[in-house]
Amino acid sequence: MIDKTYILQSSPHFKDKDSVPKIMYVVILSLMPSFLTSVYFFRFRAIALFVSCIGACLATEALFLWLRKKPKHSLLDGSAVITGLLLAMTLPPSLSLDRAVIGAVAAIAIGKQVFGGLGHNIFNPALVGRAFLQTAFPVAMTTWIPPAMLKVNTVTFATPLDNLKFQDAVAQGTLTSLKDLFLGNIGGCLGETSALALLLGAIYLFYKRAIDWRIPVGIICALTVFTGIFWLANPDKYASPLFHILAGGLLIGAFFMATDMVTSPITPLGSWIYALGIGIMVGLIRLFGGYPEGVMYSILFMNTFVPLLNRYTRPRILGERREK
Amino acid sequence: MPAKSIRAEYLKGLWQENPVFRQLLGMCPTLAVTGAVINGIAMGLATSFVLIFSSLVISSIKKLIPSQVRIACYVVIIATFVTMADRFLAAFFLPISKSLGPYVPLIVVNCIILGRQEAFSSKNSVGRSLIDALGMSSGFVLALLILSSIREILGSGTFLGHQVMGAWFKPWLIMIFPSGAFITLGILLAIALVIESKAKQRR
Amino acid sequence: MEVLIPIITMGALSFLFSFGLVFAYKKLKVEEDPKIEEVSEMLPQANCGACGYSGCRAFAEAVVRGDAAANGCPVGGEEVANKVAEALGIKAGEVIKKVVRVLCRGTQDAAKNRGVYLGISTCYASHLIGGNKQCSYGCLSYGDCVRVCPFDALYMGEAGLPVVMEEKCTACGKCVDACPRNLLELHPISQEIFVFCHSLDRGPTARKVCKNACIACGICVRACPEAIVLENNLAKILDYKKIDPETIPDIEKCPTGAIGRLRKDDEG
Amino acid sequence: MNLSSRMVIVLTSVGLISGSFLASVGLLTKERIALNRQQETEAAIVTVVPGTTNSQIVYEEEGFTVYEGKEDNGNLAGFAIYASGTGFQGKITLMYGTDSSMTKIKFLTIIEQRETPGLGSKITDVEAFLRYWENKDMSSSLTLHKPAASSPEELAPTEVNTITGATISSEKVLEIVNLSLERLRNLKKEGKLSSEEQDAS
Amino acid sequence: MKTITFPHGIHPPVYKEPTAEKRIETMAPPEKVFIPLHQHFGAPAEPLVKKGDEVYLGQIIGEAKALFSASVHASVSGKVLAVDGYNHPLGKPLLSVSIANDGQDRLFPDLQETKDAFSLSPDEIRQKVKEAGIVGLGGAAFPTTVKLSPPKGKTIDTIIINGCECEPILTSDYRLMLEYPEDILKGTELVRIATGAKRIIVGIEDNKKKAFGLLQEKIQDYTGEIVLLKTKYPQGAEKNLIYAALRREVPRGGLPFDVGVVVQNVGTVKAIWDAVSKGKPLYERALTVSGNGIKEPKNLLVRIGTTFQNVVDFCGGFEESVNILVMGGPMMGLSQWTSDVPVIKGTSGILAWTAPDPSIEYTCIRCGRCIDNCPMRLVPTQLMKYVRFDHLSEAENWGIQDCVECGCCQYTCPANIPLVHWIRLGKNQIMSSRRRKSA
Amino acid sequence: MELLALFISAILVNNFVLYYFLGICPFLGVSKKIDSAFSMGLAVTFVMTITAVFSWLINHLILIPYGLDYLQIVSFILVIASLVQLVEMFIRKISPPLYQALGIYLPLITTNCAIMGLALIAVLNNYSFVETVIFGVGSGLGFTLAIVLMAGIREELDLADVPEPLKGAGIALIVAGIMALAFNGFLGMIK
Repeated sequence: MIDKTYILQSSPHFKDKDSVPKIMYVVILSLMPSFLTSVYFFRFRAIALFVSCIGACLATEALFLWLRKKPKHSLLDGSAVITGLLLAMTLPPSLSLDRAVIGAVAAIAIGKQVFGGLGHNIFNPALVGRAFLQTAFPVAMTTWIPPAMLKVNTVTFATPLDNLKFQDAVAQGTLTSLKDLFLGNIGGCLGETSALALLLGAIYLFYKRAIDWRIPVGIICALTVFTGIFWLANPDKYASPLFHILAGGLLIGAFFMATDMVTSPITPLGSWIYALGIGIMVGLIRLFGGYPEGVMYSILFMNTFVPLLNRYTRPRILGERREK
Repeated sequence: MPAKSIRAEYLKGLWQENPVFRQLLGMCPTLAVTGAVINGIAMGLATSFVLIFSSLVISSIKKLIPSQVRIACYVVIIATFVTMADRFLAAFFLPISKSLGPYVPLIVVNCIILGRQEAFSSKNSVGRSLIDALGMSSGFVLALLILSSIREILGSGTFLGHQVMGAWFKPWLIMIFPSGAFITLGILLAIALVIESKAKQRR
Repeated sequence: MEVLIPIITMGALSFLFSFGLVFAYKKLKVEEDPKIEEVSEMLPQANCGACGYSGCRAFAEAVVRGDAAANGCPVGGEEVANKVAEALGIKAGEVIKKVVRVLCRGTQDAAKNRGVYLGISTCYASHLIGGNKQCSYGCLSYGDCVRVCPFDALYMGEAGLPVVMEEKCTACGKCVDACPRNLLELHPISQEIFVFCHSLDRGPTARKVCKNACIACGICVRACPEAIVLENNLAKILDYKKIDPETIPDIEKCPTGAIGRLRKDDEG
Repeated sequence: MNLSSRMVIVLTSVGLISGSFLASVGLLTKERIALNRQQETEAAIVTVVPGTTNSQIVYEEEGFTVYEGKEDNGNLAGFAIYASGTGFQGKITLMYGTDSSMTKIKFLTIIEQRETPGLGSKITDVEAFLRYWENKDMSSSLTLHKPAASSPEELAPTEVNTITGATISSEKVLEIVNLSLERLRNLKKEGKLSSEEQDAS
Repeated sequence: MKTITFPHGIHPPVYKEPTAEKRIETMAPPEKVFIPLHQHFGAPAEPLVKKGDEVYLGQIIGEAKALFSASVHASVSGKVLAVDGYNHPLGKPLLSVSIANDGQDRLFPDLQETKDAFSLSPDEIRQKVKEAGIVGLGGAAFPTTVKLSPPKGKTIDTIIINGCECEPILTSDYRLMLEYPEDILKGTELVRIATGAKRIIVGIEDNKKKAFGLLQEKIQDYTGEIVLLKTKYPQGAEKNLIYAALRREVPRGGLPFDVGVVVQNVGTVKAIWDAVSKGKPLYERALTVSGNGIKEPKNLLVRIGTTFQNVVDFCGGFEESVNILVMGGPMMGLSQWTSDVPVIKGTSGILAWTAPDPSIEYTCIRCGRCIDNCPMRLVPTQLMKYVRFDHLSEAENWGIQDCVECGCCQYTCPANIPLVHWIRLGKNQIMSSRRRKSA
Repeated sequence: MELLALFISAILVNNFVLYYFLGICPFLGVSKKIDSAFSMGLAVTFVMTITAVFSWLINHLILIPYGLDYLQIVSFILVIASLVQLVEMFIRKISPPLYQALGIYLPLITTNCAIMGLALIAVLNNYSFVETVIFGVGSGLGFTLAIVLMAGIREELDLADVPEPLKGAGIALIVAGIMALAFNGFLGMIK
């Protein structure tokens, strides 16, 4: 009578079709507009940087998986590709390839694998890689070239935020126009030049519900309020909030970096605090800090708070009464 | 406690009980001054000087000190030697003294020193304390040397100020920074553990 | 004069603070367990915090309270650990050494699987949904006991049953608690005869799901009725001491091998 | 002897002994250390006011000292101004020299700094930074040339160069110098640089 | 039409089409039945018969001695073959009474009809429900007498009749509502009398509009209202249903009593009506046999103790490729290792299908879906980690005991982590360590 | 305003642990649990404040007037060691709950280089009395922030698949390294 072998498992016996690789590939797809625009703006350099970053990330990941005797499927789950892609997008187009490779190795090795691999890392791996490079090669990481389309014949070129910080651009009236910021006719990291491309990707992410909407909204609101106060108080000295939102790495940070599921809070309240923290810190660094741009540091800084935020913002369980 | 041979007593400080890699003591100077090899060596020697002499003094007068004030007495004795080292460096090796900054006076609170006094010198004979102090010092110097070599070579491309990496090499400034120090030491600790567990398996 | 001032300063400072300390010891002393002091004395006093406590004294207090293990000081190493343990005076007295025994012979070959178990690879998890073996009483072979053993005294044998290394076992009982089917029991090391089965199934069912199960045939009971009984389809040794050594060969005639001596090959 | 008195006596005597040790160490090294400090200052003065063989303080206040440097023959070689202020990460102490008429900055040297190694710390680098300070007009405030120029010729007489990647450190040095120049001009106006007036008379 | 619901939850595919329009067929009793004495939440019943006894249909064969327990009745008439361990849907052999059916269905003579059931006192109703061995038929099999006896000091103001049937595939409750609306409403009235409640709410999900319309019509003759709930899983979970219908939160670790509510499944109230008015004990129940592994999916009225194999044979047998057999719904049902297990009071469905290949398990990437979907507002991923790394006290602080194991978290987990299994593991470990401590 | 800047800089920019490498031993040792890390942080803040007061007094009332700057090390350490011991006993006598929360961490603090470092750095930077106290409180809070963040991360890492040899101090140091990178963002903000 007992002739069939059944599957024994705990309930539930149904499962929707989503999986980790699918989420990862949604993110990769959403980065494609920015990828294409950066290739359009920086031509061969962009491709070379993307290839070397992604390649180095995959190779490092494979090395660690082999060392730790882990199943190979994690290599193809797409997370290493995203790390490489995001890292490349935050690099200046003029960066030499060997340095990019160093950054990629650092991103996967000390940003991710030392913690145990995907899901265990505390800090955003791509940003760890970038912070590593920023500290290791500060000059190379702040040397910019103009986009290929501009046909400007200068060796060095300043980003809109450099102008703002070091050239007193508001007072001089040389602030980059919002239109250029939006379309991407500016100097800067590969992926952060065109706000339009990033927004396209972000819309796709929202559509696919692959990110927590609270985080980008919180960051942008906090930054708007923070810079808005100063701008209203003294528009001759401070740039408008819209400039701050479109310039630099804010959009890529808010939509693609801060929303990294592994390193952002899991609770709704935690997400709000985290996002506000990032927004305010970006404002602080841009307005008063030593660096023209602070998105990377802000996200890394708030990453350190995530375990505490998760712990102290546990949602109220149904029926739970909390003492006031 | 079975009496160890002099050799074993000395060698334990180098590896099994290496203050930095195995006991995680004296981390502050280990991290702070190892940006350059010369600083690491100077720090190691200064610490050794203090460790050896305070071990000598404390093991010889251990019976006189009531236990309630022993910590106070120990720190005064240690601080005396630290001041000597500090003044000596300031007088004869000004550049090193400058680059070590407040970390020379801070030898006084290096856990290695007070720890060895409490754990060893206050309970053992003068001779054994001396051997122990020598062993620990060597272990400490060794650790500083390893860490500072890595940091200087990668961070500035030099060793003891001499260019060792080719012109192609672009120094990784991060290695001179606090973050580089932390990360390097973290990785070194892991390597030490791997070596130790391999050695254990062989035994 | 230039020499005197520093000497006087230092002397005065030391005097002042020693006076303060004396005063403190006289007036502020808090009575406490002298053992804490004793243990504290043995520690390295590096106050490094490597033990996870806030200093050597805090660690000593924890040890005396029983919250921390005697070997919790990584700096002191074994020497200190031994001394501390001695000081705490856990005098063993004359206790018969016990070891843990695995009372199941449902090896991979003997006990069939129920189906394709898809779930967490621990015995407890498998047990929750009825277990991966057809026998509802036997070992599930996922090694929960092996994982909890703090002394590495157990390992998962090739036959799919945990094997005890007698010399390493301290009878701490962690594995006993870990087994969801209560197959591990502590017994004096001298005991040789065990019932290696917990199955309450009736004979035919039991035989169907596991070749080595007790089928309650009663051969052992007939061999040694003073010490062995059948209860709920299972043989049970009521009193080990009453087993007459001469009856052991008869007991070992068990057709499935569910009762008998420890075997060197499967019990380590 | 009871415990309390033993505690007091032991600790006090340890203190006394250590005090006497330290007193002797202090005495032995005091001169040498003072000498070191003096040598350091003198070396800096010689760097910024070449030809100086002896120098003396003509004006001193917190974080701001003016030395006058004289040549072998007693002629005034120039003034050395010691100034300090906050940099990107910590205190920066520097010294610069002027010609005898206080119209031009001759040289600049950094005595102490805690700027970012390899980046801000390039303010001590002659090639990258210090050589751009030679012969600058000190009658008005100096300004920074941005972005960095590649040779001193590109700069106006009142301009100094930026270090690539360390704009803030460069700015801070400039700020310290400008502030002290301001003070110097005021002092000159008030005639408080006594020694110079003597020479002029 | 306005619908109400609760926050969070999921929308799994429902797959109700194969059986939704099939009337409940009565399956003839098999030759042998195996009636476990433990079919409910609480202590097992104690056997009253022994091998060789002759029993009648509906005769009590297991008596509930403890407070949380339920009596068990013979579902056929015939001879007791054995009182011994037999396979049980819970996965381990449990004490069962096996009876050889003599095919006569001789009814137990003690069973009596009540003419005017509505004039009984609450205590009489409770007594009859207890005698009939009625338990919650939604799946959890909680003894109904306990639910009808609010503890002192708690007043019941509302009765909620659970007609959600939010589990996919199952349709037997839906059929009951269509075929026995009067019995359901009458049973509800009895519950109202027994508990002294004032208000009756019947909750039906908006994918069962037909049942809603029918009951809406019938309820005119009774007191009570019918509400339409938005189709969402787990709408039928007690605490969520109460929240959806009344916006009341059952306190942590509490029961619906604590907010003045009693929730009864439609099948249960029908059984109450049958027991009180006709004197019929709970010896058969309606269930759904479905899934793509069953040749002819059906809704059936089956005697307790019939083996799954018998039931499936009645439905044309298994498809060849079947590899998973589940008792209950696909979200909370128990997977079975053999079809040789009896139907018990809590068997709301017998499902069989061909499961897809197991998917690869990844590590948690903290996407937060489990948190977004948890109807109890827990943090399943954190609970899973605490259990996995043996931080059980932390897991307790994070509310592991509040988990209702509805499976929403695991359904949506992109990393395919068996979250429910981990949480069940943690809950059980906590309970067993507590037992050890108290022992 | 200056004082506020000094205060914030002591917490974030010139963080004792991440910038000066002071107090690493307790930072690694007592950062396994958030609760004990927080208590440790408070205890350090408390002792730092006291030390700042006393070291300034001794330095400016005794050592500087008599030109005894070379006695700084020995007199500071003597003050710290004795004071900590006195305070510990005092707290223990008057408030056992406070002792449980704070006091048990005090002995560990004697050899915490952060305390001695505070006294020395305050002297080095020539702070006035008020500045020294603000610096002391700020540095203490900076230490607390760093150690509590670290403890939060380490509790999280308890639930992670960290490679065996990196477990414990190894991963803690790497985390500290990345934290130091993140804190770099504050560079140049104040001072």
